[in-house]
Amino acid sequence: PAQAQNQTITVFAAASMKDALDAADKAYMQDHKDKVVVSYTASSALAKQIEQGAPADLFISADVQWMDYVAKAKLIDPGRRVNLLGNTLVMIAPDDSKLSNIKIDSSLDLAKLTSGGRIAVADTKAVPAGLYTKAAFEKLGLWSKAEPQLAQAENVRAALALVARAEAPIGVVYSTDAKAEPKVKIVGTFPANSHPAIIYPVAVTAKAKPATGAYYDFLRSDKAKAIFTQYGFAVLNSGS
Amino acid sequence: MLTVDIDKTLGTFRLTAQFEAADRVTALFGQSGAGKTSLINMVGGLVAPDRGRIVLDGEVLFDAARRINVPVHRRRIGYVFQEGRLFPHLDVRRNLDYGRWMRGLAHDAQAHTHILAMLDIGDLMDRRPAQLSGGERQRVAIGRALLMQPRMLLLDEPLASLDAARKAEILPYLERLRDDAGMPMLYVSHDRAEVARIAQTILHIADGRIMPRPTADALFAVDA
Amino acid sequence: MLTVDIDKTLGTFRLTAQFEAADRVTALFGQSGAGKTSLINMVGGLVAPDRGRIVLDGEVLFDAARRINVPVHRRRIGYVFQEGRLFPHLDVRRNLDYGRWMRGLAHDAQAHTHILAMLDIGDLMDRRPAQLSGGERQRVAIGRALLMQPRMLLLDEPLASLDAARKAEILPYLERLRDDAGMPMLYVSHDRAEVARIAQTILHIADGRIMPRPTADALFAVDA
Amino acid sequence: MFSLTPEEWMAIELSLRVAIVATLFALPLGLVVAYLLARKDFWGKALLDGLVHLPLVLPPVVTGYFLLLTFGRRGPVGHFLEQTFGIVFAFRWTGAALACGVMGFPLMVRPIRLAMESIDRKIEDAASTLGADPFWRFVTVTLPLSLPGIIAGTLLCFAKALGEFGATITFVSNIPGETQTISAAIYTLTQVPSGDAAALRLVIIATIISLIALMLSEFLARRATARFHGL
Amino acid sequence: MFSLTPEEWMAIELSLRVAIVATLFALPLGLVVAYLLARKDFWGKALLDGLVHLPLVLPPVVTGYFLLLTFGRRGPVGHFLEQTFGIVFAFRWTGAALACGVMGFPLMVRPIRLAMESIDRKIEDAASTLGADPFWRFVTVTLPLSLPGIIAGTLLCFAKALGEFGATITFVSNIPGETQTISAAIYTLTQVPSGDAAALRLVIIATIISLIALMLSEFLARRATARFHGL
Ligand SMILES: Nc1ncnc2c1ncn2[C@@H]1O[C@H](COP(=O)(O)OP(=O)(O)OP(=O)(O)O)[C@@H](O)[C@H]1O
Ligand SMILES: Nc1ncnc2c1ncn2[C@@H]1O[C@H](COP(=O)(O)OP(=O)(O)OP(=O)(O)O)[C@@H](O)[C@H]1O
Ligand SMILES: [Mg+2]
Ligand SMILES: [Mg+2]
Repeated sequence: PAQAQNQTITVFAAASMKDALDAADKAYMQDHKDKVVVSYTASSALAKQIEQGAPADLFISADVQWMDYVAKAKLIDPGRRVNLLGNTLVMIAPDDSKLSNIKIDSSLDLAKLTSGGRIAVADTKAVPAGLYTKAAFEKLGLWSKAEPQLAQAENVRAALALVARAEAPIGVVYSTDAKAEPKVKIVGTFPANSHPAIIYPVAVTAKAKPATGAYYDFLRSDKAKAIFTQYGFAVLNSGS
Repeated sequence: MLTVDIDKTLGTFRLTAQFEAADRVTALFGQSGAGKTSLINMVGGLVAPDRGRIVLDGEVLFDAARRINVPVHRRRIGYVFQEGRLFPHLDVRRNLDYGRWMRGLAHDAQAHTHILAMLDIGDLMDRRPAQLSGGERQRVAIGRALLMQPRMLLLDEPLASLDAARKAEILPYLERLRDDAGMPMLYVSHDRAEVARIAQTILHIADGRIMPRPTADALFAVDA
Repeated sequence: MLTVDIDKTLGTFRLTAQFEAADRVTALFGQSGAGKTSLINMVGGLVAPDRGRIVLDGEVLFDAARRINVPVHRRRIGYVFQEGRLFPHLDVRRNLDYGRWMRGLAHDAQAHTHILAMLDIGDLMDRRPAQLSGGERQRVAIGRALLMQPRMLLLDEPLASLDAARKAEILPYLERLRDDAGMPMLYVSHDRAEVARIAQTILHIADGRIMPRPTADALFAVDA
Repeated sequence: MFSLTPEEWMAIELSLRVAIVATLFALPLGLVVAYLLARKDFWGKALLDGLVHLPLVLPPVVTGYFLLLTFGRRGPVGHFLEQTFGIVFAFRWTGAALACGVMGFPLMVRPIRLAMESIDRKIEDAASTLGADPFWRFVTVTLPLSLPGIIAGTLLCFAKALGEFGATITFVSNIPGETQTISAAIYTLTQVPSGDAAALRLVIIATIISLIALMLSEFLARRATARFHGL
Repeated sequence: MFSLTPEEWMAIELSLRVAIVATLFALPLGLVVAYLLARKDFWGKALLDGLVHLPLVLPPVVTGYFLLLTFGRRGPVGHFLEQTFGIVFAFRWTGAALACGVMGFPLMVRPIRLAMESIDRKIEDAASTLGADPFWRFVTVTLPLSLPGIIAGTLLCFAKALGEFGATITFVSNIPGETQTISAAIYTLTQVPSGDAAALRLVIIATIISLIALMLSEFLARRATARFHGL
């Protein structure tokens, strides 16, 4: 579509995307006249807002289910939906912890790792990172042992804080978050096949402004890829 | 003329009053707790009787049977309360002007000056009630009721906490109001001299009932 | 013996008092706004003088120069306020017992019965102040101050809103308190007869100053 | 550290606008509701009382969803208001003000009600005897005597409006310059590991604003009560 | 619809426990702070006032984070309490109660303070002349006369404690049976597409609980004020 002059593209994005997306948008606005503003909050709220007619041009969800939710309501352009980013699930411990190099498989002795403490995770019923964590523990046959030891935080960031403050001896978060917090260290990585792929889908909404097209393309460009990679994301789908 | 015929029960106290106040000033005389304040509260409209009627100069103010109860603010009856009840957030000037504002009356400079002088409160105009002495408060309360230009006055021991010199200023003023303006009053007082001076009729209340004949004997017996 | 020598400014009002009350009962007599309440407030400790000292029976209650100001609750001076000031959340019984509890005194059944009878408040024990008439409140306030067993009494127009029959009960009681128990009192009143009966000394206050000689003339001039 | 970025200025300006508008609109309604609850007995009083308190008891997200479903473009009230008066709340700062007003409402009503309940009715009776009809009696006596409560309620509502983000963000999202208040910005910053320093800056700003509001209210309250006590 | 699941019962029981404990512990402190703010002038009064209001102004997440920094295992106060008394807040319902108490505190202090400020000092003076020392005067006169404010403040704090989850979940996370209150459960349910019906059930439960609390407080307040007005 033709590039319109000085439009404002409103992006609804999952809060955990903030750092990486802010950097990408900065790069985008250096080359384009259009302005990008981002409303960051929980994917659930964003999806329901789009359902209620929110003026969003582009939606970046932290998981597939909320993207499916708006897709089912025919609020996005099915031709311009893509699984843009991926992430990995890691186990973390406070930076002064004795733990390191843990191999995460079905023989893992969680009780020994926590020695009575708790495992900080994101909410396993609601928050994407928590859902993946639960799936991973289930796949590895550890769920029944893990569940009573969990401390479920409102979001990944809060789980991270609990480990950073050593309230919990270990935690499970995304590698992007773990890398950004100096007070924790990664002690193990969950095998990719232990949980469904961690996906951040992106879609242009049904009523998007014309200028959104260029932005959508940019997000899949190499330039954007470099930025996302720098923040620790795996880029699943670039180019077009 | 005021016609009262009411019953009222307050807790265990029972008040029954039936009288006609044909004269201008009627004094209510009786022991502490006899029911004087309760009675004038009903005339003023602050308390509704359980039964009966109250008629002032032909206007029915209250009639339980006919479900009439003229609201207090339409009765135009000035009330000097036993305990002052000044507006704590207004200065003396505004306390005095309140009735005039609410009733939309024009400022009567002459009456105003006269009443202020008579009550000797001209110097207190900018003070708030909390900065007044007990007697000063009482005098402002008298001024406030007079300045609303009522058609009747209820006075509940208005001079109780005032010195003789003040009383000697205020009583003659009330007498003139009675005689010149023909203002009806219900006047509660324990002071026999005061009552004798201002009232044509004396109603003696005891234990919630009006005594049959307020003879001089009865008065002397009470005012031992 | 009470020695008072104080100055106090309240707004534009200036009070200067210097006197010795050697007799048991001293009456304070003076126009409304003269400074009577302010003066006894300082003796009671509710208001601190700007300057001077107050000494009761050898005990310095207040001395500005020596920075002495005995707190109110340690002065043991009973105070009957001009406006009652009963505790609204307590019934009459608890109002009366309050001083005894606070001072940890034993229950003196005889005095209790006697005071209740004298004030005729025996029937009111379970009521709250809001359910009392003006005079009933005043009588409870008197009872409350008497029952705390004070070493001195401050009485601010204690009988102002009471009928003659009640006064005739209470005054003799106060006389007996004066004569038998030797209780010192400062007694504010506008009633000449009352003052003449109870007080040995009469202090005449006018405009914040104690008049030099409280002669009978002065009294008559005031109580016209 | 304290030269503010344009976005921060924008968030501050927006927060103040939202909080002030929310408080100003809540006030008249708050006075009426407080008066009804303090003085009147009517059918459904307990219901009204419960409704007023509900935003306090429920998680803000729920209140936000409720507002979204009711006052959103597609909600019944929102649709009606847009069609009839052209008033739109959805995803505008006005919506943020609505959310903040609703959340602050219980905090406003209680103190006002408390103050009205503690007024000596005898003073109001005196006003009636002087010819004041119920309306003027309310304006000249009840309102001024409730002033300490009104100031306290206004302050609590304003403070809550400054701090609110749960209902707001759910109702009108978190759009910089339109609906992103300081609180919402702080929330967003706490969601990413790198945001702590920037969040702290905003926390300090919010604290300063609220301290100023607090001092102002203390000053007003002091004047109001000094009056009654005749100082 | 309304046979509750065991988890729902657990959340209800926990919410009540947390809210009641939070309110009970906040009350004595609230009385003291309200008294200081209402009656005393001291250095740092404005600071104390500001501090009390802060949880209202800041996003709950921030308050929760501060609690974590202060009362967590590595926080100065948390460390001290653990070493000295063996008191641990982390991941315990006691931590949830602490968070709820802190969040409800400003709502408790204001009404109490307001009530204390509106007491006629002359009544307190009368108590002094009868021999009441400052402590007993406070207990026998100031406290009972502030009762309507104390009831209102307690109710607001309790309601807020029921509704709080932002600070709680940040501080002690969301452990069913230990720290997962109704509010936290509702929040979680609103985050999943299929959760609406279950969330609504819990919203109704929370509403009923708060209505009961409200009616109780109305009843108490009515009795308290009826007393003063002699009805
Ligand atoms: N807070 C105040 N500010 C200014 N003036 C005051 C204040 N309190 C009292 N006054 C003034 O001080 C004077 C003395 O007051 P006080 O109450 O002692 O009088 P009083 O002799 O007891 O009079 P009354 O017989 O009327 O009770 C009065 O003129 C009064 O107006
Ligand atoms: N709300 C109430 N509940 C119960 N009894 C009440 C109530 N109000 C007044 N009373 C009683 O009714 C009686 C009459 O009271 P009222 O105030 O009319 O007396 P009064 O004649 O004005 O006395 P005073 O001269 O002492 O002012 C008193 O015995 C009083 O105790
Ligand atoms: Mg009376
Ligand atoms: Mg006096």
